[in-house]
Amino acid sequence: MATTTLERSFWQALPKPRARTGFWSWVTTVDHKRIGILYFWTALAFFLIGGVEALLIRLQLARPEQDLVAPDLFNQLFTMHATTMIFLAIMPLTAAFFNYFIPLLVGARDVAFPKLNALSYWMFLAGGIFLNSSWVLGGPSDAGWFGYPNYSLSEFNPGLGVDFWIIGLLLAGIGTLVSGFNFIVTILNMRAPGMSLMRMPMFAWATLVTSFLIVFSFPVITVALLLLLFDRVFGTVFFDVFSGADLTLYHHLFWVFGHPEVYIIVLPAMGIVSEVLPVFSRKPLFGYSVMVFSTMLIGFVGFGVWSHHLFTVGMGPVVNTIFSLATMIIAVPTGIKMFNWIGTLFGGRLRFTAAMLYSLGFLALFLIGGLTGVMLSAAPSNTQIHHTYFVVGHFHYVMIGGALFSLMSALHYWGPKMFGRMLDERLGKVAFWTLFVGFNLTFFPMNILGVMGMPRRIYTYSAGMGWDGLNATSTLGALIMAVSILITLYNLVTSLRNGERAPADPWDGRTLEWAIPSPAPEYNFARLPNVSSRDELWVRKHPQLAEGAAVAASAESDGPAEPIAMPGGSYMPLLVSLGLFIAGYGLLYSMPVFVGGIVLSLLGLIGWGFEGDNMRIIQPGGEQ
Amino acid sequence: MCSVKSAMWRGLILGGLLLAFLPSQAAMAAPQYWLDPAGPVAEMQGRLFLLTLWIMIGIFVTVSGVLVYTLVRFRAKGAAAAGSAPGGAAARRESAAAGEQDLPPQIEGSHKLELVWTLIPFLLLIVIAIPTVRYSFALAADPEGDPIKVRVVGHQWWWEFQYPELGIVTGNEMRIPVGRPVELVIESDDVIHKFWVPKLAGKMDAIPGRVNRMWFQADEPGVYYGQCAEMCGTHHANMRLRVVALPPAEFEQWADNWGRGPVVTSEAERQAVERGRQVFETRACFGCHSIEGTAARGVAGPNLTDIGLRTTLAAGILENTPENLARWIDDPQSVKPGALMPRVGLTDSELNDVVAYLRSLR
Amino acid sequence: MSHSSHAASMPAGAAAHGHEHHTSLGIPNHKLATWLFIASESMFFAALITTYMVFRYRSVVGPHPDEVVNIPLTTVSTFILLMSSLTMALGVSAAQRGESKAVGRFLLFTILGGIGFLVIQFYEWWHLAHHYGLTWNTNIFGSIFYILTGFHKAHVIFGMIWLAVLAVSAFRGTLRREHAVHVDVAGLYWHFVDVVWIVIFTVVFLLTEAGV
Amino acid sequence: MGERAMDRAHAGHAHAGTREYLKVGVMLFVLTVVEVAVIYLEALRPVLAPVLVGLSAWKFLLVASVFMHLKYDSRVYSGFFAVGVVLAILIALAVTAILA
Ligand code: HEA
Ligand code: HEA
Ligand code: HEC
Ligand code: CUA
Ligand SMILES: [Cu+2]
Repeated sequence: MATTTLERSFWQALPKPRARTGFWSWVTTVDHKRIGILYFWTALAFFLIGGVEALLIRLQLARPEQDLVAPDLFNQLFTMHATTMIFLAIMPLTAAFFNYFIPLLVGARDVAFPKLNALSYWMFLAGGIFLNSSWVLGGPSDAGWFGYPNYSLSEFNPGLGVDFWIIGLLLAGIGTLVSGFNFIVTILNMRAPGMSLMRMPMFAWATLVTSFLIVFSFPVITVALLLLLFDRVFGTVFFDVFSGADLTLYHHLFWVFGHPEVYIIVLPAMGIVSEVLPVFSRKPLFGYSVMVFSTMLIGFVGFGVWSHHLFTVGMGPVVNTIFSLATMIIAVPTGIKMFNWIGTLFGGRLRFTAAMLYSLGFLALFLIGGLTGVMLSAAPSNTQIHHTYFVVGHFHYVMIGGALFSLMSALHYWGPKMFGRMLDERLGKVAFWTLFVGFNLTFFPMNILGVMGMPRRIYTYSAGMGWDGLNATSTLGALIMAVSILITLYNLVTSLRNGERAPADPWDGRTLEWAIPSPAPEYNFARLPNVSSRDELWVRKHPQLAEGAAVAASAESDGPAEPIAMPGGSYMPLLVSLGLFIAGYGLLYSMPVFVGGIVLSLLGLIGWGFEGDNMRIIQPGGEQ
Repeated sequence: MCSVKSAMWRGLILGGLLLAFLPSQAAMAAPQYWLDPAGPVAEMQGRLFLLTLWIMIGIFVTVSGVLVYTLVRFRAKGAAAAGSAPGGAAARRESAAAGEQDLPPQIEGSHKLELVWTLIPFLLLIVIAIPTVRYSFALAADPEGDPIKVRVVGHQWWWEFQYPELGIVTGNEMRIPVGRPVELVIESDDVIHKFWVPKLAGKMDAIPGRVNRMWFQADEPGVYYGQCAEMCGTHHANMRLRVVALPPAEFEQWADNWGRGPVVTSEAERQAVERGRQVFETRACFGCHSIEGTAARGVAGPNLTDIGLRTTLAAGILENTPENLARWIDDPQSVKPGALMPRVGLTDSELNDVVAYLRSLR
Repeated sequence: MSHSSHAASMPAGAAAHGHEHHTSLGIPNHKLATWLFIASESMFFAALITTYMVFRYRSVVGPHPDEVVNIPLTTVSTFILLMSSLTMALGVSAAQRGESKAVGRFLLFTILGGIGFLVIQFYEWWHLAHHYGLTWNTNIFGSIFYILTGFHKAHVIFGMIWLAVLAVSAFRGTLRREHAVHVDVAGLYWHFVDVVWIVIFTVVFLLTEAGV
Repeated sequence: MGERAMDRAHAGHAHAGTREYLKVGVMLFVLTVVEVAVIYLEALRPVLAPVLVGLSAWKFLLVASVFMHLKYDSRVYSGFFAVGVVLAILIALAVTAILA
C-alpha cells in the first residue's frame, strides 16, 4: 500500500508461496481453518507424549517400592507431563477449535490478523519442540510445573533442564499471547452484520473471555520466568536467599498467572458444552445472558484468588481467609452454569450421540472436580489436603473430566465440519464409556489417597501406608484410559479415510458453521450472513420460531455473492519463529547463534512488513 | 438410553463404596490417615474437612440426581432418536424431519429459577465460610498451656529438630510429651520443604530465608508418621519423619539422658564402642555429624546423639536395626542414591565398631 | 513493523472492500490490537514494579536505593522523554492532516528525544556501576533496578526503530493521510512507554528520595 | 457496548489541536518540577507519598487522555486500558501488601 517502488521492487522479488496443496501450502498457510487443523494434529501428538509420561508415572506408582523409574527421572516425568499436557496439549487443542470455528461462528472470512495467527502456531510448535528436545540434550527440568526457586536455581538444579523449560514456555507463550490479541479483535470486530455481542454463540463468548485472561495473565508468568532465567544465566540474585530474597515472590507471580490459567483451560470447555447440549436437546441454551455474565464473572474473580495455592507458605490468618472466601465465591457463577446446562437438557429431546455423551460426561465429572475444589478452598483443612493426591484428583477431574471430555465432545461434534467425514458413532460411544470408567478408576481413588496422607510428587512409598490397593486401581484405570484413547485414534484415522462424507448439517445444528459445506471452503461464506437472531441457522430452519417484530432470518438478506479476496500464504511467520527458536538454543549454547537467530527473526519481521498481502481473488463455487 | 442411567447409578454406587471406605478399618490402620486425628489441631482441621465433604456429597447427590432424572425422562423417542444411531445420513435426515413435529418447547430461561440457584449455593458457602474463618484464626493463635518449643529445620533430605530450651538437637525423629502443645518454628537450610505430620496437624512450609510458625499437640502416646510435602529434589519421597509422643515422665527421662554418652551392658561391648567412637572421631563422620559430649561437631548431617533410640534411619526409610545401620554406613548411596552422605569406605571391623558405638547411643 | 504490515494482515473480509471501515465496532483492528497490547504490557510492567517494591530494601549488602538515586539527572531525562511524547502527539496530528514532511520532522524530534533519554539513562547506569559498584549481580536492588529500567529501555529502543521506519516513509512523502493510523498506533506505543516511565520515575526515584 | 462505541467512534472524529498538545506539554513540565520540588519540602513529609502518587497519576492521565486521545476516541480503548491498569495496580498492591 504505502510501500515505495524501491521497497516494493526489492521485497517483491522475494519468492512468494504459490503452492495451494501439499507440504508448502501447509507451511505457509494463513488460513484459519488450516491453522486450526495444524494445531489439532500437533496438540494431539503432544497429548500422546504427555500421556505416555503419565503412564510411566502410574506404572512406577502401581506398587510400593518399585524401581521401574529412577527418582530423578520420575521428577522429570511429572514436570514434563504437566507442562506438556497444559501448554502443549489442552491449550492448543482448544486453540485448534478457536481457530477453525470462531470465524465461522461469528460469520467472518478469517481471523483479524491471519499472518499473526500463523505466527501463533509456529511459536507454539517451536516452544513444544524446544521443551521436548531437552529429553535428548541433557534431560528436562525436574522442578515441577511451577518450577519454584530456589530449587530451580542453578545451585540446586545444575544442567540446562530448567533453562529449556523456561525458554520453551517463553516461546510458546509468545504464540499464546499473540493469539489472545487476535481472537479478541476477531470476535469484537469481525462479526457478520447483525451478529451483536448478545447474539454470539457461547463458544465465542468463552473464547473472548479466555483471550482476555491470556492477555492479562501471560505477561506475569513471563516476568516470573525471566527473573528465574536471569538468575540462572546471568547471575542476578532475585531468588538468592543470602542476598535477602523472598522466595514467595515467585510463588505469587506464578499463581497470579497460574490460577487464571486453569480457567483458560476450562472456559473454552464450558463453551463447547454450551454449544453441544442445545443441539442434542433441540432446545436453546437455558439462560443465555446469565451464562454470558457468569463467564465474565468467573474470568474476573479468577484474578483475585491466586493465593489459595499458598495457604501453607505462612501468609497469616487474615490473608488466608480473604483468599479462602474469594475462592469460594467462584462456586456461585460456576454453579449457575451447571444448573443452566441441566435446564437446557430439561424438557428437551435428548439424542445420545458420542458428542453428547462426552458433554454429559463433562457435567458429571466437572461437578466432582469443582466440588473438591471448594473443599480445597477452606484454608484450615486445606493444609491437610494441600499437595496430596487429593489435589491431584481435584485437578484431573476438572482438567480431564472437564477440559479433555469437552474437547472429545468437540472432536465428535465439529470433527465432521473440520475433516469432511463423519466419525464412527459406535466406536465413539465405546471409547466414551471406556474413558469414563477408566477415568473414574484412575482419579477417584486419588481423592481418597490424599485423605490417607499420600503426598504428591513422590516416586515411591512404603508398603503399610495403606496406599497399595488404591494406587494399583489407579494404574489399572490409567491403562483403561489408554485403551480408550487408542480406540479414538483408530476411529479418527479410519473415519478420515473411509468414513461417510459429512453433509453440511449432520446434527441439525443451530449455528452458522452448519450453514456451509463440510469441510468449510477457504472463504467460509460465499455470501456473508446477515444475522437476525441467536441460533441463526436454527431460526432459519424453523421460521415459525422467530418472534414478534423480529424479521424472520433468511438467506435473502445475506450479503451479495461476489468475488472474494483472500490473503495468500507467507513464509514470514515461519521465519520469525524459526529465528526465535534458534535464538533459544543460542542463549544456552553460543551467543553468536543467539544473535543470528534474533537477526533472522528481525529479517522475517521486516519482510513481513513489506512483502504485501499477496491477495488472491476467488470466485465462490456457488455451493450455497 | 438405559446405559446412561445404569452407568450413572454405577458411578454413584462406586463413589458411595469408596466414600464408605473412609472410616473403615483399612483406613484407620494407615499411618498418615488424618481423619483419625491424634491431637486438637488435626481434629479441628478434620472436622472442617468433613463438614465440607458432607455438603459436597449433598450437592453431588442432588445435582447428579436431577441430571440423571433429566437424562432418563427426556431422552428422544422414536424417529428423533435415530439421529444418534449410526444409521448414516438417511436416518439423520429422517430424524431431522421427524423433529419438526416433535420440537420441544423452546424455553430460553427463567429468572426465578436462576435466582434460586444463585442463592442456595451462596447460603451453603456461608455455612462453610464461617468455620473457615473461625478455625483459621483459632489455629493461628498461640496455644494455651505450657508449650514446648521446637525448631524444625529442613535439609535435603532429612529433618533437624532443635529444642532451644532443653539444649537438645536430634534428627528425623521428634520426641514430644503427650498433652503439651508443641510450638514449632519452621525453617530451611537449603531448598523449600514442607513439614507435615498428618495425624497431628496440616502442613507448613520450610522456606529458606523465612521463619514460619505453627503448633500441634498429641493427646495419646504413639508414633506419628510424617513426610516432606514439597518437591525438594531427588529424595523428596524419602524425606520422612516420625513424631514420638511420650508420657511426660518418659519425655523428661529422655531429655535428661540425652547426651549422657553410650549405654553398654558388657565389657566386650564397651571396648567395641570405644573403638567405634575413635573411628567416628577420626574418619570423615565427625565432620558432618555431631554427637554430644564428643569431638564430633559437624552440622551437614543429622545429630546422632540419640541415634540408638530412633526407630528409623536415613529419614524414615529404613528400620533402625544393626544390619540396616551397617548397610547405610557402608554404602549410603546404594540405599538412597544421591543422598548427601558419601561412602566413607570403612573396613568391616571399623564398620562393626561404629555400628556398635552408634547403637549404644540411647 | 512498517506501515504496510497493516495491509499484509488486513482481514480478508475487509480486504475485499479495500478498507477497514466495516469492522463491527467501527474502529480499526490495528488500533484495537494495539490497545490490547498496551493493556497486556501494563501487567508486564506491573509485575516488574511489584518485584521492585517487594525487594527494594531487602538487600543484605548495599548500595541501597536511597544511597544512589540521582534526582536531578533523572528529572532531566524524564523531561526529555515527556517532550518526545509531545512531539509524537504533534506528529500524529500532522499525519491526520496528511502533512507528510511535518510528520517526518516530528518523528525525528521524537527519536532524538528517545536518544537523549537513553544517553542520560545509560550514563546513569555507567555511573552506578563505576561509582557505587552497583551491578545486577551486586544485590537484589541492583538486579531489579537494572532489569526494570533495562526492559523499559528495550521498549524505548524498539519504539525508536519503529518510528525510524515510519520517518523514512514520511520523508519520502509516501505516508499519506489515509495511513495516519499507522503513525497513530506507533504513537500509542510511544506514549505508553512514556507513561510507564512516569510511574517508574515516581516509584523508583521520587518515592525513594522522599524516604517513603 | 458495541453500538454505543460505534456511535462515539463515528461522532468523535474530532481530535485535539496543536494548542491542547502544547498545553499538556507545559503541564507535564510543570508537574515534573512540582514533583521534584515537593520532595524537598519538610512540611509535606507526612503526606508526601500520596502527593507524589497523585501528581504522577495526574501526569499519567494527561498523557493517556490527550496524547493517546482516550478523551476523543472510542470508549472501547479506554475500557481495555482501564481494565489492564486497574488490574495491574490491584494485583501489585495486593502482592506488595502480602509480602511487606
Ligand atoms: C481446569 C482447571 C481447574 C478448574 C476449573 C479449577 C477449579 C477450582 N479450583 Fe482448582 N486447581 C487446578 C485446576 C483447576 N481448578 C489445578 C491444576 C490445581 C493444582 C495446581 C498444582 O498445584 O499443581 C488446582 C488447585 C486448587 C487449589 C489449591 C490446592 C492446593 O494445592 O492446596 C484450590 C484451593 O482452593 C483449588 C480450588 C478450586 C475451586 C474452588 C475451583 C472452582 O472454580 C470450582 C467451581 C465449581 C463447582 C463448585 C462445581 C459446580 C457448582 C455447583 C454445582 C454449585 C453448588 C456448589 C457449591 C455451593 C459448593 N484448586
Ligand atoms: C490437562 C492436563 C493433564 C492431563 C490431561 C493429565 C492426564 C493424566 N495425568 Fe496428570 N498431571 C497434570 C495435568 C494433566 N494430567 C498436572 C498439571 C500435574 C501436576 C504435575 C506436578 O506436580 O508438577 C499432573 C500430575 C499427575 C500425577 C501426579 C504425579 C505426582 O505428583 O507424582 C499423576 C499420577 O498418577 C498423573 C496421572 C495422569 C494420567 C494417568 C493421565 C491420563 O489421563 C493420561 C491419558 C492419556 C494416555 C493414557 C495416553 C494414551 C497414549 C497411548 C495409548 C500411547 C499411544 C502412543 C503412540 C500412538 C505413539 N498426573
Ligand atoms: C559429607 C557429610 C557426611 C559424612 C562424611 C558422613 N555423613 Fe552420615 N549423614 C550425612 C547426611 C547428609 C545424612 C542424612 C542423609 C539422608 O537421610 O538423606 C546422614 C545420615 C547418617 C545417618 C542416619 C541418621 C538418621 O537420623 O537417620 C547415620 C547413622 C550416619 N549418617 C552415620 C555416619 C557415619 C557413621 C559416618 C562416617 C563413617 C558418616 N555418617 C559420614 C552426612 C554425612
Ligand atoms: Cu523436602 Cu520434599
Ligand atoms: Cu487455583
